[in-house]
Amino acid sequence: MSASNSKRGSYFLITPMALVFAIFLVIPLLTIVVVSFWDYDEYRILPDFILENYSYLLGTSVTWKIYLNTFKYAALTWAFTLGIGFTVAYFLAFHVRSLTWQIVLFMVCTIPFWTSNIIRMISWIPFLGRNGLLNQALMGAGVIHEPLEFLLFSDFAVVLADVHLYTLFMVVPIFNSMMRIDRSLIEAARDNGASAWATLRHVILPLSKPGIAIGSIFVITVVMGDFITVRLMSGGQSASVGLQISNEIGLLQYPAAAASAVVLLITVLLIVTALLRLVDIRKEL
Amino acid sequence: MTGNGAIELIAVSKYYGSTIAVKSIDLKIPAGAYCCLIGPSGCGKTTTLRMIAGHEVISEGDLLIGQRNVTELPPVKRGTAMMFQNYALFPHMTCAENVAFGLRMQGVSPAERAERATEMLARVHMEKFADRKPDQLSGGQQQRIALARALITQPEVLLLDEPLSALDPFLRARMRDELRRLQQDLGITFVHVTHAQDEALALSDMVVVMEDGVIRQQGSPEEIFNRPRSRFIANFMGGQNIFKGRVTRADATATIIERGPDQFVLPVHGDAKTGEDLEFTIRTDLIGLAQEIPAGAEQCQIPVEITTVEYLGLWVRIVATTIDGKDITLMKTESEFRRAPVRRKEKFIAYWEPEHAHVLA
Amino acid sequence: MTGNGAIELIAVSKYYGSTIAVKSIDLKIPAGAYCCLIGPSGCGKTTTLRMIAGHEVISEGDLLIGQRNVTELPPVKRGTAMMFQNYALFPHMTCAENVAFGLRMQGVSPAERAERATEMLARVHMEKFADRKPDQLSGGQQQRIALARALITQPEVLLLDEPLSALDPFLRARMRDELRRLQQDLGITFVHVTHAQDEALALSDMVVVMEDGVIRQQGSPEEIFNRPRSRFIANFMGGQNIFKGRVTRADATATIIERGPDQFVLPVHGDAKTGEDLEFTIRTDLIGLAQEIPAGAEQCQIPVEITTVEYLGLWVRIVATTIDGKDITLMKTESEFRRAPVRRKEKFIAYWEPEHAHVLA
Amino acid sequence: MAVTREKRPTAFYFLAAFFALFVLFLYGPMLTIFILSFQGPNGGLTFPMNGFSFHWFVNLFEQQAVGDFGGSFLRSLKLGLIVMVVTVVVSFMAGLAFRRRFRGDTVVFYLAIASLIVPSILISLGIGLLFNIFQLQPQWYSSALGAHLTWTFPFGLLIMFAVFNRFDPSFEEAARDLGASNWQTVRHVVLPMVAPSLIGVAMFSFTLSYDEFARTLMTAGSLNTLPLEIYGMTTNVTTPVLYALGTLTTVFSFVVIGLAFGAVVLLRRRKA
Amino acid sequence: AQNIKNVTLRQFGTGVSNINAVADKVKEDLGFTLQMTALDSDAVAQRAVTQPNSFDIADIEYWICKKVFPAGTLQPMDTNKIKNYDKISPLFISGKLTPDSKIAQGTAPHKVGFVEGPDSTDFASAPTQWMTLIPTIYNADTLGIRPDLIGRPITSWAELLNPEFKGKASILNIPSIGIMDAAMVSEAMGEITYGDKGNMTKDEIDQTIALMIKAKQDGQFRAFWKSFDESVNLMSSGEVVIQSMWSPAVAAVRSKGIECKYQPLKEGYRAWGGGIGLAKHLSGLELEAAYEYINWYLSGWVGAYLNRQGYYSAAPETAKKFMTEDEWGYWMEGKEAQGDIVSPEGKVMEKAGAVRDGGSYEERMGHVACWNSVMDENKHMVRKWNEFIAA
Ligand SMILES: Nc1ncnc2c1ncn2[C@@H]1O[C@H](COP(=O)(O)OP(=O)(O)OP(=O)(O)O)[C@@H](O)[C@H]1O
Ligand SMILES: Nc1ncnc2c1ncn2[C@@H]1O[C@H](COP(=O)(O)OP(=O)(O)OP(=O)(O)O)[C@@H](O)[C@H]1O
Ligand SMILES: [Mg+2]
Ligand SMILES: [Mg+2]
Repeated sequence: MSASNSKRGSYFLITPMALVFAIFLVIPLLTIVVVSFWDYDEYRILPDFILENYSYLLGTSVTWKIYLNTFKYAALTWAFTLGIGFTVAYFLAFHVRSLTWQIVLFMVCTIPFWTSNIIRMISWIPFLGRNGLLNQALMGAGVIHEPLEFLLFSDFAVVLADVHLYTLFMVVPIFNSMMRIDRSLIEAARDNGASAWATLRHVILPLSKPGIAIGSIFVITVVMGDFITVRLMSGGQSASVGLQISNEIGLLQYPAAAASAVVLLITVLLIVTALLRLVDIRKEL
Repeated sequence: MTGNGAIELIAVSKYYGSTIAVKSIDLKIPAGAYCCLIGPSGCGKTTTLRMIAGHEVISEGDLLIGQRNVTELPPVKRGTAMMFQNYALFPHMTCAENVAFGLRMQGVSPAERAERATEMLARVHMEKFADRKPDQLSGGQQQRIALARALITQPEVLLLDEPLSALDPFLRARMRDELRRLQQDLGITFVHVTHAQDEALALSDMVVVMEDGVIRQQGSPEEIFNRPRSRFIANFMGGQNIFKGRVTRADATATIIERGPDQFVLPVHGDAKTGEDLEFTIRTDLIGLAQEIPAGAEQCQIPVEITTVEYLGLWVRIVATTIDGKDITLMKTESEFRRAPVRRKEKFIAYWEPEHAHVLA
Repeated sequence: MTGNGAIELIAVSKYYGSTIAVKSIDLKIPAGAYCCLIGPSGCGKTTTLRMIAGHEVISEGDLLIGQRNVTELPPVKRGTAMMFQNYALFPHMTCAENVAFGLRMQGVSPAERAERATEMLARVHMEKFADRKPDQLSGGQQQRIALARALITQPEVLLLDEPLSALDPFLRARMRDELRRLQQDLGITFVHVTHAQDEALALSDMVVVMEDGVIRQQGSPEEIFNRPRSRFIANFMGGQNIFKGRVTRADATATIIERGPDQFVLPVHGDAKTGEDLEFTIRTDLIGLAQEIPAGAEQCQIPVEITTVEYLGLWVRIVATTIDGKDITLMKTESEFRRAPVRRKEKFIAYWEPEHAHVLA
Repeated sequence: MAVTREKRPTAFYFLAAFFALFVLFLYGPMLTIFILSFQGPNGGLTFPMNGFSFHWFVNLFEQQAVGDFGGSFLRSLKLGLIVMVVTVVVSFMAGLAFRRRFRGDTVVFYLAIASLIVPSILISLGIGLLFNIFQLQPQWYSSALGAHLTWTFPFGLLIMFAVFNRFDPSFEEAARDLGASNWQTVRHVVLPMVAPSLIGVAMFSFTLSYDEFARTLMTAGSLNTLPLEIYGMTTNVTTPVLYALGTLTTVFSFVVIGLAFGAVVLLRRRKA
Repeated sequence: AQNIKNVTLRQFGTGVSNINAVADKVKEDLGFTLQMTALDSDAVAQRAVTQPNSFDIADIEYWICKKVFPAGTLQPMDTNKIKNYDKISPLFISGKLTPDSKIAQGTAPHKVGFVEGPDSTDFASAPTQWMTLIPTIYNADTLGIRPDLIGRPITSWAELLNPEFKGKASILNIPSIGIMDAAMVSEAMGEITYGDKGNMTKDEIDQTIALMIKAKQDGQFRAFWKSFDESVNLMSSGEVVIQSMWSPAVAAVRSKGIECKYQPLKEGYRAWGGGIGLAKHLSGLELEAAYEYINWYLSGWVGAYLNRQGYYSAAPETAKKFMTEDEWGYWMEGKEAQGDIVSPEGKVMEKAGAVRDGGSYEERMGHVACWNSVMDENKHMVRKWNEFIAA
């Protein structure tokens, strides 16, 4: 029961987790950093110290285009998931009154997530294609005469699939935050003459911030690093940072991939650090 | 600040699905009164208060505030303001912002808002804390901010749900004084829910005792404390010993009841009928202890043995047990007790004056 | 159950990092005593109790229980048992399982365990609830289970952290009676932390008042209540008015102090020196009100105006203000008050008997 | 009267409609999968329908022309279960550790956060490179397991934080007071009390692992997990058997969740 | 070998030839177990280089071999141990289908088919005893079109960038292969002339990519494809009407009842070939089993199987024994089918009377303009290609 004893207990308890992080997170990331300075040829990576990977990466306009494109996806996806996620969470938290119904509706939202992400993604293809369900329905209804081409293999399709895949990750933390708002605060606002809208704006929104921040961190990091969605939904026509890395990996250009990875990592960390300023995750749980 | 704060509940009921929280209650609270709702947990106090505030839909019946039927109006249109049990201060706003919130909702300009909020903060002696967030304040300070926030919209009626229950005894007494002073200054109606008897007695012009969604008794504090209408109220308000017996004589000169070997004489009571059971109470501080039956107390005495003597500072609480095992509580001031101390296991005659016996209706 | 329950703290301190929660306190609690620790929030009561229990490491000093130095022993080896403020009943176990838990940890066979748990449940009149889960019990019932669980390991010392604070006033009074009865039956030492003055006064043989991690005064309830050693204790225990003045005469026959235009005579007090400031207290129930200065009270009176009259059932609390704005509180029993009612704004002479003045050390 | 007064605000209906649309959005594409999984034996991955049959459901359980469906499924299942068990145990331990402050606690905490936000493909790349450089053979039960754990641990830890933030330490003190050893306290008191949350951690980590693609990509070694296999199939298989798989998993999860929910409702009713 | 049945060999490759039916047949004929893992072509190259111990047999393409073999993860095979060595098509030995054929540009298989010695990683300029890959499968690719949606003859690679097909064209997004298709198109359009399409200069690469970027920005492409099935899906769903395509993919589209043509073009074909190589670590019994597998592979059953899918077998003669005359006539000789042509799984692929697009084996493999390849400027090419994708 002495202090040092209990400390030792803590170290014993944390060791497995710390070890896993050390071996499978820290060392690999360090490896990436190291390898990003290596050279490579068609089939090998060559230990070295060169800056060529970075100088090419940061020097070519492609990188900037790709980053711009990735930010575009991240920003659009973030905006839509936030808008939809917030609305859905608000509905579930404040307009569904019984806990049972909340659980049921929540489940309804969760079930699709048990189906493989990839299957869920490719299921859009027959839906949105030139001869897909949507176009046929629209043409059948006489709304359009030519199939809408922008529906598939386009930025629209990428953002749509991202929103489809990740909105729930926004709903959950926001819902969690909202459920922790003391109901009497809402009543106090009403008592002070706040309309439903003003209550939302001045009370619920600020108090949902932690959830919004957590959801945003999640969505943004996932989209920043995504490559499958972009590849499948843009028909390979668009690029994202993740896709670039994955292509480079595919072409065995590990050092180039590592350099891209380091830049991506720094970018994501910057974004997340900015978001974390808004919320103390450890306290908000 | 005229008589707009009068409240009238007419056959108001509240159902939650199939459970009935409040059963068709009628209640008139005069403008400018301090009214306390009291009752055991779950009796419907909060529900009643929230129906007045407009935070709970009235299932049946009507609610009038200052002669207007406000049954269907939203909270802000009722001229009421509520102070919540946990204060419900917005944690993301400073005290000043909290207080100014109502004005902001009314679209008052920032400058005027700030000014009026500062004034109101000064009124509750919190101007120094204007820029703090609520979680940087103590319970008592939070409470004052909550008060200020409720008052800034100049309501006719202030509704308070257990405003003092989270405070320690000292702060409670101090806040009690402040509440009363404030109410006298503002002259508006206060409706205050509490489960503490002393609070209700100390503060109110009018006490309303509820049980099971129904009002059991309403009246001035003295009335409720000294003349409880039922065993429940006597028990609930405390300070009373309750006896039960069978009426052996009931006429215009006396009511006499019998309890085991003892006979008690009670004040004349119209409704008493011979052969019926009747309950009466005697205040704990109005029972004396003597070695012998005092003269004239033959029919209002009972032999007892002391079982507990509890020192409470100003009071000493004595529990004495009758031969048939009934506990009687006696309160003696410390001075009285010091003059005639008693100890555990000692035997006495407990006695009282016939006019101190109060028959339960 | 001999004298093994005596507790002695020798220069015990507790640091949390750089904050000092308990500062080198010395305390002897005789075996079989009922000791209450009382003090304002954050004064170190819980910390002290938990150090005795062994749930908090003692930073400095020694702890003896029944002559054994147990400073470094784990809770179970100290012969203490603790009852937690929120009872800490294991929610996933039935009452019987909760009570039997200690035996299970000792490896007692299931059959014996069940038997002894049933016995213990019977002792606290909870045998009917053996198979319920804690969340199906009321607060008072939970408390009894917690007691039973603590007692089953037959401790020499029972430690209780605010055991009654979660209960409503009635249940609190009842549980108080039960605690006292139990302690008298078992004859073991009880150490009880509370922040309620009445509880401490009512229950204990020995009251320990703490402030800022230090023991300010210890003694019998009467001693603490009637003869507080400092302004803090007088304020904290309540029931006292505190006056302050400058000593103008201090000799073997009288101590006289001056406060504005008034002079007060105090009991002889050895330490008083002319020209020094001195504080004294007068119990709220020992101050009288009169129209004229009563004979012999020329030097223990002060003119006042009534500012608050608060009805408290058995008592009436009167606040009166002196000319220089000091509030004096007077408690009158309801009967006394009825005999001589006073009203707001009326002017009186407040007076007391010189021997009732108590000089603060 | 009672009924008419309990009106819902108009916003409710708008929001409910929005919610309905959202659900439709979630399920809409699943619907196309659902329909297409009933393609005729000659049907393709896209519309138009080419007949109607259960061919692809039957086919799902037969050997495919390419790939090893059953094997990868079993592998994913095994990996998911291992990840689940390890995550539950390790997160629980870490949760216990974090109840006290110790040197380095913030480091581990920020590692966990980092682990959550580092894009999956980087973890995959890093571990792949690491194994490559050290001439180690990536395997689903070593490198992929590690990669998955870096994904599930943060969630496990955060859930444990949430749990222990609300866990009253007096329960443990009570146990210790009654003579329980540290281990007994955990075993008899803490564990049963946090068990529901641990089940949550278990389900969560299993799902995360079972569906993880990017982190497995370079770490799975020679044998594919199910998502890799499915991804491989999207590039190698021309048949709606994939859709049959999607339909089947969705129906399966509906049934599981339905049963679980039913059980909870039933239990609650019986208790009441 | 008495206990060869206990051997398990792990083979990986693209889905094209990593067919479970082959493994089943191996078990049946040879008795040991062949474990198949199908991956996309990137993953194949990656695994071949980075995870040499994760496989025993690599099923890779020749242009990948050019990258992989020097990495030293494979061991060359002794041609003396290969029974049907002489039955292997001369394309893989000398590079000439017939003695008078011209050797096509690019990484022709024979250029990387041999090394100097058993431990060498240097490719030999002429056949030696040490073979890097045993050829298994190859084909000549061209544009696939939807004649029903185009409605006019297509004769040149240049048509891929014809604005007429704006938003309905597609190209293969594997840089090493895609650049070839792009080069075929550029050359056909007369925009660029190449020294060697299989080994372009930086300048040629830049020009080619510039042309493609312009087309992309003008909205020429609907999507890019990376795998067999993507091309099939794009075509059969009507998203795309013209794209570079593989022969069996065309067959797959047709088997869904959708018109699709494997269009021979005047500029010739772009060819590719695959083969199986042995992992360095193989030895003893396993190595023995591997040789047995190779010999079996060349002995005809697999050849016939692959032929029936529309690929070509490395040893056509042996395959012939496992095919009906009608099948041989349809697939290899460009003759009209007498009866229905069925796929290996037994599905009808072509009705009687059909003629194979592009004609006979000689017709097709004799008109190869270029092989898939890895260039000296590979790094530069890949970077430019990425620019194209990101544009
Ligand atoms: N939202 C609700 N749904 C269902 N029943 C409710 C709801 N709110 C209150 N009740 C029930 O209505 C009755 C009255 O509740 P109310 O909160 O008014 O009691 P209270 O007198 O304020 O009690 P307390 O002193 O415990 O606060 C209780 O039986 C309670 O269970
Ligand atoms: N774990 C801890 N870490 C740091 N400081 C602590 C800790 N526990 C208690 N303290 C500090 O020690 C002092 C004494 O705390 P303790 O809990 O003993 O007070 P208490 O008298 O029981 O108060 P209360 O009536 O509020 O329960 C307080 O100032 C408190 O802030
Ligand atoms: Mg209430
Ligand atoms: Mg405490």
